[in-house]
This record gives sequence, C-alpha cells and structure tokens, in this order.
Amino acid sequence: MGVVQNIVDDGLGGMDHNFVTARIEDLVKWARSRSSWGASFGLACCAIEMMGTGASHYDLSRFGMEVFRASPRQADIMIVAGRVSQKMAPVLRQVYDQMMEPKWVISMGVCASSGGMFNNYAIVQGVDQIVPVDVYAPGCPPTPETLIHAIETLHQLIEDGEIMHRRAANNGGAGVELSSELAAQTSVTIGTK
Amino acid sequence: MTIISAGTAEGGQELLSRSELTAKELLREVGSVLRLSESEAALLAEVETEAPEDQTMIINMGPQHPSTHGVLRLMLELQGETVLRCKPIIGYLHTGMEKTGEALTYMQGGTNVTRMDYLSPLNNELVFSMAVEKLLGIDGDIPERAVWMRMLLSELNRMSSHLLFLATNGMDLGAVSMMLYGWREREDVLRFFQKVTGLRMNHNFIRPGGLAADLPAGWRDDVLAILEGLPSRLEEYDILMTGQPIWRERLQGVGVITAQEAIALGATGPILRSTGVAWDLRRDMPYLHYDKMEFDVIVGQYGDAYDRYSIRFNEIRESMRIVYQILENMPSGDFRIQNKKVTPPPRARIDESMEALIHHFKIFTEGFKVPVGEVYVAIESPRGEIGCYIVSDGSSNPYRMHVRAPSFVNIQTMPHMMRGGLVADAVAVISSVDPVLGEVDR
Amino acid sequence: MSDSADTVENAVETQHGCPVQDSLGQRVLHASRDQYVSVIKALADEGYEMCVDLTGVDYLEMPHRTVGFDIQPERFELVVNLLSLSQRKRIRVRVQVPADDATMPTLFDIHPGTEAHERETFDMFGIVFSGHPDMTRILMPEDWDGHPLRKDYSQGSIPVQFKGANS
Amino acid sequence: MGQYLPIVALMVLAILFAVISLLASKLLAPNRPNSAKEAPYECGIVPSREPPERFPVSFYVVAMLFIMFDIEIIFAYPYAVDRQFLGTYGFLEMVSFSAVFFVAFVYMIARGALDWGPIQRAGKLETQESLGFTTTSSVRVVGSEGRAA
Repeated sequence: MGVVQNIVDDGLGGMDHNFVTARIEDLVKWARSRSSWGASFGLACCAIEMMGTGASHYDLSRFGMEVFRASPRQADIMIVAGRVSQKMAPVLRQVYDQMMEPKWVISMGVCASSGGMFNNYAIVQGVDQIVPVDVYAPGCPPTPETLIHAIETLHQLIEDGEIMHRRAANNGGAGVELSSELAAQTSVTIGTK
Repeated sequence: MTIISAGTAEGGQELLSRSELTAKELLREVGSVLRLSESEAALLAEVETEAPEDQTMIINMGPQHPSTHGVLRLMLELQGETVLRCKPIIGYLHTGMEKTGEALTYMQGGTNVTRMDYLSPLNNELVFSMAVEKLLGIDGDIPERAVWMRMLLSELNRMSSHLLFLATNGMDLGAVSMMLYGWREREDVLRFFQKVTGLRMNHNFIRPGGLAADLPAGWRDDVLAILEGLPSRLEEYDILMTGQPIWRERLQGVGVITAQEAIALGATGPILRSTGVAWDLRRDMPYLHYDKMEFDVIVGQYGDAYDRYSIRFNEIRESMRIVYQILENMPSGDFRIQNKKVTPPPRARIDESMEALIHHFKIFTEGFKVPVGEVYVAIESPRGEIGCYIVSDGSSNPYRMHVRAPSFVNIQTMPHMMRGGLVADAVAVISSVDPVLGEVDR
Repeated sequence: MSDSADTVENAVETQHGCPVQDSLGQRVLHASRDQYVSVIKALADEGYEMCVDLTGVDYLEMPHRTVGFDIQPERFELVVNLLSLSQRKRIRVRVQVPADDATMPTLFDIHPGTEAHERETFDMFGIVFSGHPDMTRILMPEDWDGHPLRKDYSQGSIPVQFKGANS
Repeated sequence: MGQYLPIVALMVLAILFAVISLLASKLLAPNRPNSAKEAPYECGIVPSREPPERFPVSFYVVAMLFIMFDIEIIFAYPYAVDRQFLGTYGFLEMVSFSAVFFVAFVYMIARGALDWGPIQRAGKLETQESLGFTTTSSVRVVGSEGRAA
C-alpha cells in the first residue's frame, strides 16, 4: 500500500524525507480501518462475550475499537451479537438504517449468522436476511479471540478497499426493500413458516 | 428479496395515554401493588391530581439501549425528569425455547436450557437435570462426587454472575473502571470453567444423571488461585464503591420496595432479601448438600438499590466460604450414576462389551425414556428462584418443559420501584434488578 | 377387596374441597374451574403467600390421559405454583380448561405478581383471563397470528438441506 | 503591525481547518440519505408519535442560571490578565461585580429552582419477624454504611 508499506517493512529508515505522501484513498482507508467504533447491539449470550472482548483482558481498544458507541450515529461497525427474534428484526433494520455511512456489519455467533440451534418460528434464520453482513464470526458464543479475528478480517477488508467496490454495486442494501405501508398487514414474513 | 415491515409499534403492548386505560391498569402501571387495598384509595387520589396529559412526555428506553442489560424496552412517562409511569415491554429476545425443548430429547435438553440465563448457565442445567432425575426417580442415588462437583460449579457460577453485576452496576452509574475490574475477576473464573467444561459459557456440563466429565487434574489449585486473589480485590472495590459518598448518594433511597410488595409480586432472590425477608432456597429448602454448608444469608434493611448492591457484593464472599468448605470434603469416586438406562457407559467398557456399545448407541441416538409424570423443582440462582416444570409422556422428549425465570418476575417490580424517581434513578433501578433478558423472554 | 378400594377412594385427602394428589413427593391439588379463585384465596390465607409460577399445558397429543379422582381431563391445563415462606412448603394447583371456551378468572387481585404470567399464558396458549387489567400479548409481536406453544402449532423450522435428517 | 502577525496566522489556520474538515466529509464520505437517517433515534423504534414541544419550566430556569454565570466568567478573564495593574481597586470592583450575581443566585435557590429531584423514600423498613432457622446458616444484615441510624 505504497509509502506506508515501506515504513511497516523497514521502520523509519524506510522514509527518505521527513513527511509521508500517499494517495488520499489509502489514507482514508487506513484511517477508517484503524479507528472504527462498534455499535453495541448486544442481544444474548454473544453480547457477554463481546463485553468480555471489550474489557480489560482481551482489550479490543488495541485494534482501534476504543469504545462501544450506543447510538448508531457515532458507530461504524454494527456487531450483531446474539439471536435476532422476529420482534427484533424491524428494530435491527431501523438501527442499521440510522447508522452513518460507511458502515459495516459483523454477524457474531451462529445464532446471528444462521439461526443456530433455534430453528423455529421465533428466530430470524440468519441476520443477512435483514442487513448486509460483511464478516461472519463462528462459535456459540465465539470466544473473544474469534471475535478479534473477525474484527481483524474486517479491518483488512476495509484496508484493501475490496469492500467498497462491492458496496457500491448494490448501493449498500441487502436487497431488502423497506416498506412502511406493510406494517398494518400480516406478520413479519421472514423465512418460510 | 424479502420484505420486512418497517413497523416496530406493538399496539396494545405499548404505554397508552392515560385516557385509554382502565383504572386497574393505570394503577398497575403507576406501580401500586393492588394487594394493599387500603392504600389504594389514597394513591388513586394522588394519581388524578398529577400533571395533565399534555405536560408529560412518553419516551422509549428501547430495545437498543446501553443500560437496559440486553433488549428490554421500557416505556416511561416523564414529567420533566421525574418518572410517573413505566411499562416494561419484553419479547425482543423470545427464542421459543420452550417449544424447542419439546422437540429435543432429555439428553439434548441441557443445551437448550443453558442458553436461557446466560450469566449463570450451570444453574439452569442444574435445575433441568434435577427435575429429570426426580422424574426418573434416581435423584436419591446420584454419586457423592457428582453432587459436590455440582455445588462447586454452581457456587463459582454465582460468583462470576455477581462479579458481572458489580461490573455493569458500576458502569451504569458512571464508574466505568469498575467494568474493567469486574471483568478481570470474571475472566479468572471463566478460564477455570473453560478448563473443566471446555467452554467459557453455555457449558452443557451438568447433565441428567451426573456430569459430562470428571474434574481435570490440578483443579484444586486453580480454584485456590481464584479464591486467594479475590479477597484483596474485593477490598479494593469496597473502597472504590461502598466507601464513596457519590456511590451511596446515587443508590440509597432509590427503587424502594417493601417486603409485602415483593412477596405480592412474587419477586425472589436479592430483591426479596433486600426488604429484610431472609429467604434463600439454599438454606430454607436445601438441595444437594447445602444443608451441610456453613454460610450466612445476606439480608438488607431498606429495600433499596444500595441494599441489593451490598447483598450481591457480600454474597460473593459467602460463595467463597462455601467453595472453601467444598474443597475440604470433595470425595473421590464416580462423577455420574452408572445406571445404564440413563447415562452412557464409561468409554473403556464400550470396547470390550457389546451390551455397553448398544446402550451407548441407544442413549445417544434415541435418548433415554422417562416415566409418565410431572414435577416442579426449584433452586436458588443468582437472580432468585429458578424452577423447572417438566411433564413427561413416557417418550424420550419432554412433553412440556417450562422454566420459571426469576428475572421474568423481577422485571414486574420495576414500575413500582421507578415511580417518582429521576430517569437516572431508572437506570440505577434496572441495574439493581439485574435482569437477564435470555431467561425473561425464553 | 372392593371395600378397601372404596376406603382408599373416600380416604382421598381433600383440601379446600379439591382432591390432593402426591406427584413424586410433591403436593398437587386438582381444583375445578369455578372453585379455582376461592381455592387460591383459601390457600393464600392458609399461609401460601407467594404465587411463584402460573403456566399452561396443552394435552392435545395425550388425549387418553387420566387425571384420577374422576376429573374429566380437558385439552388445556393451568398449573399454579404456590410457595409458603413461613412454613417452607410448596403446593401446585392444576385446573382443567376446556378447549372450546378457554377462559379463566384472573388471580390479579390475590397475587398481583401473576399479571405477567397470565399474559404469557394467553400469548402462548390462547387462554383468556377475564378481569385481567391488560390482556395483550407479551412475548410475540402484536400482529402475530396463532399461539405458538399449542401442540397443533408447527415448530416453524426451515427444512435442513442434507437429506435423511428429520429437520 | 508585526505584533498582530501571530493572531492573523492563528485566524487563517482556524478557518482553514474548519473548511477542510467540512469539505473532506462532503467529498470522501459516501452519502446515501434515507428516511430512517433523518428520523430521530428512538432506541431502534420507528417514532410513531411526534416528540412533544412543551417542556417543564425547570429546564429553562437551569439554562438561564448557566448563561448568567457563563457571562460572569467571561468578564473575569480581562481582569485576571491584568491583575497587578488594576491593584486593589480592581479587585474590589470584581468582588462587587460577582456579589451582584451571587444575590440573584441565592434568590433562585430560595425559590427552589434547583430542587426538583426524586422523592427520596429512604426510611428503614419495619424489620420482618425472622423465620425459624432450619440449618446451620445464620443471617447477616448488610447495607447500613453511610446511612442515618
């Protein structure tokens, strides 16, 4: 990734003069990936592991995720931690829509990724039916190491910019069309009954 | 392309304006416990003269909120900063666990039940396993070592759950560093659980008939290492929180509930004990070997959030005392009952005896059959009395598996405690009730 | 032999007018629907101060079950758990609820704590509690149709891809 | 003229910084406006009722108090810069100036502008007659630190 790579490789010796020039896109991508704040979307047991990752032992702020912003306005990564019930689905979509661009989603745990062991009427079988998911973290609940691995994968995706091309293609939606007039009709039609 | 309705309104379940409510419902939302009929008239008078409709504001302390401990949605009617009415709306984490419980066999039931109260998973498994054993009629002859191991694990689980309460209670009231300290202790306990059961949470380790495996070698000094490090740190937290006038000012006199109201609402655990009623199932209706244990039941006097904080704080010390006694007389022997109809045979015997192989195969594929009957067993979880009601129809799946969750009932005391307090006190009340939404919504 | 059966028969212990059954060492009362509230009231005065749990059971798939004490088994059954703090005892009251008109009087005036349990039982089984202050759903979304814990309500699981698995 | 150069430089830098940050966010951030983003954040709930306009008057009183003391502090700055030059006369002047504010503050407190806190109900509950103990464990009462007896 240009000049920054030289510094990474051979330290300050790699710099030929005392300032760094780089393409603005590299700087932006580097800034976005190195300081992305998570939106605390803790639902169930995975939320406890997410708090454990954020706490003193596993210390998520080493990776730039210093603090979990409660309001979606100040968050970049939405970590869906836990099982999403049918009643929670519109709320999840609303919070995702209210997040500022650019935004990413990590689906933490098998319940968020695919409904997990609860293959029944109450749980949305996979959160990617509601919001576009970028990284899936396996495990029930994923240990903090798995979550940090998922976050690092997402940082790498942001850094090499692959994610933004895909995002531009389907304008950031999950092919989910939000219809307000449907609220009055039948219940949430997610997954087959 | 799936279409989802953008509507998140829940109609009748929401907080309606005062005119649409029946008198009884208005009194309930205002937080009066109807059983005390003589105070009802006084309260009714006070309610009427309150702020007219247009001065109050109905706001959402919604499912996605940093201080609602999960996906609890509270609708508050505020006049300025004072909370007049409150209605908890739940169901945002409803996982249909009781329906799933009917589709799983008794052997697999533990995995479903352990995800209800995800702060004390071992207590859920314990109550489910004890209920199944009572149905099978083998609850008398579980080997000694299994009983003592179950007590050890459920006490350590109580300590890790109360440590998390200290962490979140501190963070909710602004002492964010308490979050880091509380988690530091909890990580030690979770690492011990990972070594014993293989997982940090959702262990499925306590199963009908005993335990899944024996304690690993060197478990005794792991437990001693946890217990030695804790008292000095608890002193630190005492200075950081109990000794601090700001902390006491924020919690004392907030969320008061009397003994009659707690009993009328069915609240159990630290909420009931904070009103002075010394009711702890480990002592009053002992199960496992708690009657041989020497420990104090911690009781409060004022019934407010500060009492509940110090009750849970001191219950960690009591649990440490119990774990020391368990360490002294942990017997050796079998970690599960050798009844071939219920538990799989030891691994070694499967190679040499055909019959053991058949039993192993039958138990793991079809599950063991439980005689017809219905039973209700209750134990003391960190949040109160957790009960498991199982109806069995003789097959290998429970016909009806209902878990009485303490947080489900404790949440109903919130409207009563929040009445008249500020919004900041509402946060203190939620964190003093310490609900876990996994077991509330089941 | 028959008279001993009779003696056993009329020796059945009754408390507050409803037969007592001993289920695995636990005391169970079988109340009928119209003595339901009076029995709970009598038990509350007798010392069972706290109503710990109230839930429903759907016996659709056990039609030929027998409840004993010549009580006619219905489809639904309401189970109320009471706890006495002073005498350290538990008791369970089971009430048969017919499927056609599944309505029960509410316990809200005796034990205000059962308000949420009754809403959950209505949400999951469709048993309506008359006199309840706020008879709405508690767990499912407001516009949900059907009562999930009924035996005729499908588990709603999506068939698993690989063949041979019974979903 | 030379002495004002640092101020001008600072002014230019400030303006430059403001303009760059505004421009940068408009150029670099992908903007996809949708109705949900404009809607107020209600913890994830789609707002069905519009927020009430009327607010209790106690908020307004606190705001006024804040502005009053804010102005007072701003006037204290020039005095603080030149304390020696103004001597005791200046000091007495400042004391009388803040005394005027203090009188208004005492009046506000007397009229109860700041005491709209919660109804504190912290009486000790009448002690529950304790149930007989069945086992060896006793009862320990906690939570009395820092409370009126």
